[in-house]
Amino acid sequence: MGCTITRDPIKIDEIYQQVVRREAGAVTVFVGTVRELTHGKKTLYLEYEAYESMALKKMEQIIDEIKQKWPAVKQATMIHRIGRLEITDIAIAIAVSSPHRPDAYEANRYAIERVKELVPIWKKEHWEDGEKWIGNQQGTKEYTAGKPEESDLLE
Amino acid sequence: MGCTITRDPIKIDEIYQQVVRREAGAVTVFVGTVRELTHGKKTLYLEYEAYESMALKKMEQIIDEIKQKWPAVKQATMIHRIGRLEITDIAIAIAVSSPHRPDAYEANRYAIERVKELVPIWKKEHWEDGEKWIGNQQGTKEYTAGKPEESDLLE
Amino acid sequence: MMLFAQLKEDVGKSSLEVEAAGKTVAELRELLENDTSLGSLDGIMVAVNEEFSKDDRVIKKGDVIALIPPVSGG
Amino acid sequence: MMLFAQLKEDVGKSSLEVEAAGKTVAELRELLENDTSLGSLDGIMVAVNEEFSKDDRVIKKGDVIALIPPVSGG
Repeated sequence: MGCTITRDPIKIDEIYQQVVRREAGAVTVFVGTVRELTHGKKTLYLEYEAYESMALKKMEQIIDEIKQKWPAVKQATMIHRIGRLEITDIAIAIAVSSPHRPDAYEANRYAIERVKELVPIWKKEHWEDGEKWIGNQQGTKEYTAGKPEESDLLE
Repeated sequence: MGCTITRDPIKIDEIYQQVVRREAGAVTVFVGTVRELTHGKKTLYLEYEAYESMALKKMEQIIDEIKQKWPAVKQATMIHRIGRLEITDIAIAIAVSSPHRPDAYEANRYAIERVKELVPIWKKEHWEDGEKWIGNQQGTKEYTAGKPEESDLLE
Repeated sequence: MMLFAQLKEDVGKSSLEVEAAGKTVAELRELLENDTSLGSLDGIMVAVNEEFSKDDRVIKKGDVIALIPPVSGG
Repeated sequence: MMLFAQLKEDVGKSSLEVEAAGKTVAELRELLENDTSLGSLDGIMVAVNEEFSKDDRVIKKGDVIALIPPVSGG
């Protein structure tokens, strides 16, 4: 029932089934797939690496945050795949169930934004003419996200 | 590839596969299921009825509206089940793919709101002590939706 | 004219024969409210050829007419 | 101290031995920037026991330290 990190293909029906509840009328599933083109550059494949124990902890923290912010949400979970992923492979799936749809959409959206801020997972893009860790330390960050907020820091 | 009305159980993996694209990095799937409790009343099961030909036309119209409003969206589709549905059965599934996630969330949300305004499908709730067509004509409308907008009317 | 949901149950069948050709949608509504057992059509839309139609639309011979109660799909 | 992604590739291994006990996170960062080949740690977070940590946190013996480059999962 908890969040998962896997090296196997993600099946969206499985994550969907995990959040179905008799009291929930709305389920949202977000699926992040490997896109062929980013900024006009053709990706051949991606490699994902995780600090697994911390990543799982942060994924569970995000689920807790959702349940605090949207108390009506019945269940939420997420799964992230690591290792080598080909174009259209699923990198992440997030499922949220709720009695009514606004909560299901909003909480799901919140979850993916938070993943991109504070879950220690990194991707390396492989192109025909090279490769690069995205969000890396050479000042070539591609996202304004990728950085935890002040409130995420322990003293 | 088009929208569907079915009497068979909806499989979310099938609708997901229909919108996957090499250029899309984000897919949202909304699933509307039969909820056990509405306003504290226990539903035993639902019956859905459709004006099928018009409903399909309106579902396709919504897909067209999405492609107009969110030109980056790669593919969108929806399927609605009719007939008798039990608690947790899937009544509707909507899938949208896009290169980036904001469009995928927003277009998907738009789609379900529009379905509830202008797709001629009706549900009848069955409780232990009775039954009722929801959104019916006796002034007991349960939704402010259920009515097309001015711009949806033909002269 | 096609009927659905509560209207279909009230009338006991899924269609009604009406003389609608040449009438506007508003005139059809009036006729239905006065001359049939349907009662008030407040909140009920009229679809002509699978499109929601305004009151001033004139119905032609062969048009497919349906009464659309507030929808509740999804 | 655990390394990931670009940092791991730069150093050529997934961990580094450092004397961190008793130091603050800020002092550890300074030490790493001056005394190792890691170079500038701008934009790199320090995690202590799987939590992102502020500069004034004091590292204790046995704490699990990791350098966290900007994340790019999802």
